[in-house]
Amino acid sequence: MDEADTHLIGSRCKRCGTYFFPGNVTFCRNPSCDSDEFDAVPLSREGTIWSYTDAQYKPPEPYVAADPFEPYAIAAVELAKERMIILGQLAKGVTVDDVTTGMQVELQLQTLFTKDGQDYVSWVWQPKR
Amino acid sequence: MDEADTHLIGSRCKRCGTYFFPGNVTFCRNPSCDSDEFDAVPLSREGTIWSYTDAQYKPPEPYVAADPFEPYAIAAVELAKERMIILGQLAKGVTVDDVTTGMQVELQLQTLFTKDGQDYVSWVWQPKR
Amino acid sequence: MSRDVVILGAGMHPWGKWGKNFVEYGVHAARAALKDAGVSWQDIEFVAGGATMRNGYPGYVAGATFSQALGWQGNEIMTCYAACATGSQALAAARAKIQAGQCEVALVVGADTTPKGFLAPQKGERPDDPDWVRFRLGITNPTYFSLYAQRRKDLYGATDEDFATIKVKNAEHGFSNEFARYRKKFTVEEVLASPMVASPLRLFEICATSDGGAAVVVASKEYADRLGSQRQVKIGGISTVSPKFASADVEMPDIATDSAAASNAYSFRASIAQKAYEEAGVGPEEVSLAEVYDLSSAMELDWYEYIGLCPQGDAEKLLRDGDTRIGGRVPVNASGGLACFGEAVPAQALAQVCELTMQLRGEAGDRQVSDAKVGVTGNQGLFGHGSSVVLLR
Amino acid sequence: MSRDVVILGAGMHPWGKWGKNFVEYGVHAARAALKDAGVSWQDIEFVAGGATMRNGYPGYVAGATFSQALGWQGNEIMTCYAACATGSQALAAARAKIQAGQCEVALVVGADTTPKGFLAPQKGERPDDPDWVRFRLGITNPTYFSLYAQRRKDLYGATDEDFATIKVKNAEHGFSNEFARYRKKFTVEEVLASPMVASPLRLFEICATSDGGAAVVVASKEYADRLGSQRQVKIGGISTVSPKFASADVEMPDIATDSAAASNAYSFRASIAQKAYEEAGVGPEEVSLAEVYDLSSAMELDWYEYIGLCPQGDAEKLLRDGDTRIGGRVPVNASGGLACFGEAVPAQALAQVCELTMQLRGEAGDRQVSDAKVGVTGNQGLFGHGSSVVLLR
Ligand SMILES: [Zn+2]
Ligand SMILES: [Zn+2]
Repeated sequence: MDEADTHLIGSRCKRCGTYFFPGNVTFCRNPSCDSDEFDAVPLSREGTIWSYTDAQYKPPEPYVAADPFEPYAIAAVELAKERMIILGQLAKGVTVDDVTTGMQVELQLQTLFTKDGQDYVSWVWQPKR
Repeated sequence: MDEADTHLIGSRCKRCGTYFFPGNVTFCRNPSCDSDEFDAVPLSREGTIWSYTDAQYKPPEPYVAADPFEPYAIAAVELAKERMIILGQLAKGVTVDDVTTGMQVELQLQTLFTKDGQDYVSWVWQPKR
Repeated sequence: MSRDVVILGAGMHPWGKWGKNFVEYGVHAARAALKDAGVSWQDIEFVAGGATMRNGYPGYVAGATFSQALGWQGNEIMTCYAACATGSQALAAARAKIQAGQCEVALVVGADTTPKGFLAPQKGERPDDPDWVRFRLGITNPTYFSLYAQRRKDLYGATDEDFATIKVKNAEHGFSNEFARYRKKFTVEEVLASPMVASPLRLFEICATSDGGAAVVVASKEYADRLGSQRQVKIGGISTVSPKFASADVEMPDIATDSAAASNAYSFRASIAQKAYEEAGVGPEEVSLAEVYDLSSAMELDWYEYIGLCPQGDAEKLLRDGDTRIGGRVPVNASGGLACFGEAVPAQALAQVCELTMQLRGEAGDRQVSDAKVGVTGNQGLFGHGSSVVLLR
Repeated sequence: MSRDVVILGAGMHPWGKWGKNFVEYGVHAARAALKDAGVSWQDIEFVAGGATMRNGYPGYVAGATFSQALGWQGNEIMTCYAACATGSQALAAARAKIQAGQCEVALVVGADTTPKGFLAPQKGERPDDPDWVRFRLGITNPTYFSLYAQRRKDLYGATDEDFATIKVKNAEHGFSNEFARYRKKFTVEEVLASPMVASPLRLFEICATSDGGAAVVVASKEYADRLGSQRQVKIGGISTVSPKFASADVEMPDIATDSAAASNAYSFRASIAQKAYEEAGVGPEEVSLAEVYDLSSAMELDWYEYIGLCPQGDAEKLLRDGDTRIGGRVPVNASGGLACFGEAVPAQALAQVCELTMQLRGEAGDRQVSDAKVGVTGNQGLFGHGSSVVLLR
């Protein structure tokens, strides 16, 4: 993740062009490619909602939940260029009633939780206005 | 283990008479017997050394070693009636030079280690005089 | 080409939360299967055990552990693990062993003891482990179930009532099943009144984890005939295929699908049963009944399509027409499914096979599907595992 | 009865302590085996992976993990675990799959990453777990090795020099093996000067644990012939038998043997190779070379007898006569054995098969055994697992 540009960093196979996220791959997983060289690349910061849901109960550790627990919404978002779906929370305040399948969203950074004085930041999806 | 009589307690299948040590079995392991009922029985307190060795290096946990570490000897002892071999340390002070294969030994109780003020007692084999 | 392999006997330990060691469930199921088959333990030449990863070393070597508990007798052993497909993989190993001519009769066993509550990942920070990462992001198993459920609502017009109807149907099916853990009937209203877990799925629509054990005795047809068995069920086909890259399914525990930027996209789940049908030489239109993985109520609808009972998008119609109820055209989860069992990972795929065996023999009692001739199972789990078994009367 | 199955290719990742993920070793070995076989990954129809229990979920489902790393392509998958016999069990699964006519060509892979130092049991008080109990009593792996070594001294007149001679022999054998971890020659004096670990065995006589990976490509003979392969090695037999009750062997991690009070006593270890010989239709007198589990130097002597190279009690004579050196009548551990490799559990039984494959092809370089026609492996591990593979040129 890159704080300034707010895009996810994946990796891309130098030989066949397949994207990977998370980017920490050792071997290209395309069966017709045996490359093990990758470039770190930014992934599209906009996509289309493939589906969505929420979490009404507190998940177990290692999730660090707000106290009291606040439900949050989750979306699976399809990136056009990469032809892949990436999961993530929807931005704080967005509920399942605010989104639909096919809606356009863009990436934002959000502090998921603070622990020992440190902010843990992750990507979230924000519906486009 | 029984402190007074100094014998190991195993279990014995009520149907076929097979012995088990440790005695905590659920099913009889004799393939021609499908019993699941056992009696707790004392095992022979004398046997014959099948083989022996020692430990010259400190084993990993959960072994609780004396500090500094004291090597100890170990014997595999054949019980005639039960037709089984049981492993255990040789009594404190007995070394591999003091025993041979075929020697008669008998059971003793010995404090293996003390932890949090509690004595952990186990069986050891003592050569018969 | 190869000789026929049949199921000679099936046995189970009832599902539940009994708090016993998994070995007890496995041995109970194995003895029941042996008795049902009329085969003595000492005649078994090969044991394939499904591993459990929650029970220490004895679980890693379940094939050996069950063999020792039944009594070492020199049979060959194997232990398999394939998440939810474990039981089918063990069954496939036993079938291959028999078809290869290396043995005539084999025992397949799976059993598990599960902890209470949420299935959480192991402790410790493991940013390289996708299972850890998704929990860190707040993505639990129900998240995946609900993403598929919501997509059905938006694309195919599924309703919350449809999802609840599946729970009601399966609860009705499993009500008289002595091996099921939950035997209680529900109304659609009761299901819809249960707390929302992950929209649109509710508490009563999400599968629990259970203890349980299942076993089958399999043999060459020649062996079964020599034994005079009149209750043989033939194994038509078994599929334990892996996905094809790029796999387009959103799968636990991944936070992203494969990228199809340089490859074609494939649906893994839709490919699983296809291979089993091909091996069996039957098509989905010939299926009398199916046991599929209703990890959630809504997921059963996806499975109607994955196993070819209807085209994509038509599952709701199949359900609403009552086709998948007992008495309907092609009953699904006559056992009660995961809704009534709860999942016991290494036993579950075998439990599906046990149910089909009872049904194809006409021994399923109150939940008997009439004139059952062809049965199919479907299941799918973590890390590219899935399986399907086709059984024939 | 069944059709022949051959080894088309073998590949390994060098043993060592490389600190990498086990998947890297497995993929390296798999690609080497595919290249050696002249088979493309996409042609592989079945992958049998040996599980590793030390590497989290990816290790439990190694067959899937290796398949994903090589690229999902819809092949069938299986993951096996059988302690030290894991590799042979996976090989047996692939052979059965081919003999059953379900596929023509398969890949078998095992790989492991091991922690440094002693192999200790998992944390926590587990008085029901025999592996925990024996450590609590101070009974470690070398204890078992040394009980057998001492018994050989007392019963058959083995000497400390005999034990050291085996280490010297195997170090000499493995000196030129590019896959071995330890490539250093020793003298008997040097071995005898190493610290005593568990009388009568010394530090240089006890096997270490290593990282490593091994893989083989197996195929039907028809497939290999169509491919035009001139370097086929036939799988004559594979044994993955379990013990017979009452098992009279003192086995890790047990603190007692089975009681033979109501049964006959059997030696498990002596029974393992017998089945592989029977399948292969050859006897020990036809063996050209063997790879056996020298977990300790002394244990190699036991294996001479277990695999039938000599009657019980004659192993010392075989060694002293130089019969088991390269150049002798029946070289044992021409690879260097565990003495030079250290054990990488799910890869080790496959590494034995890889060595025999190279030897039977005449491609073993400086350590080539002349006129090698019949090879046998032997290994044995925890919880009733053992295996033996017979390969034929
Ligand atoms: Zn690539
Ligand atoms: Zn008994």
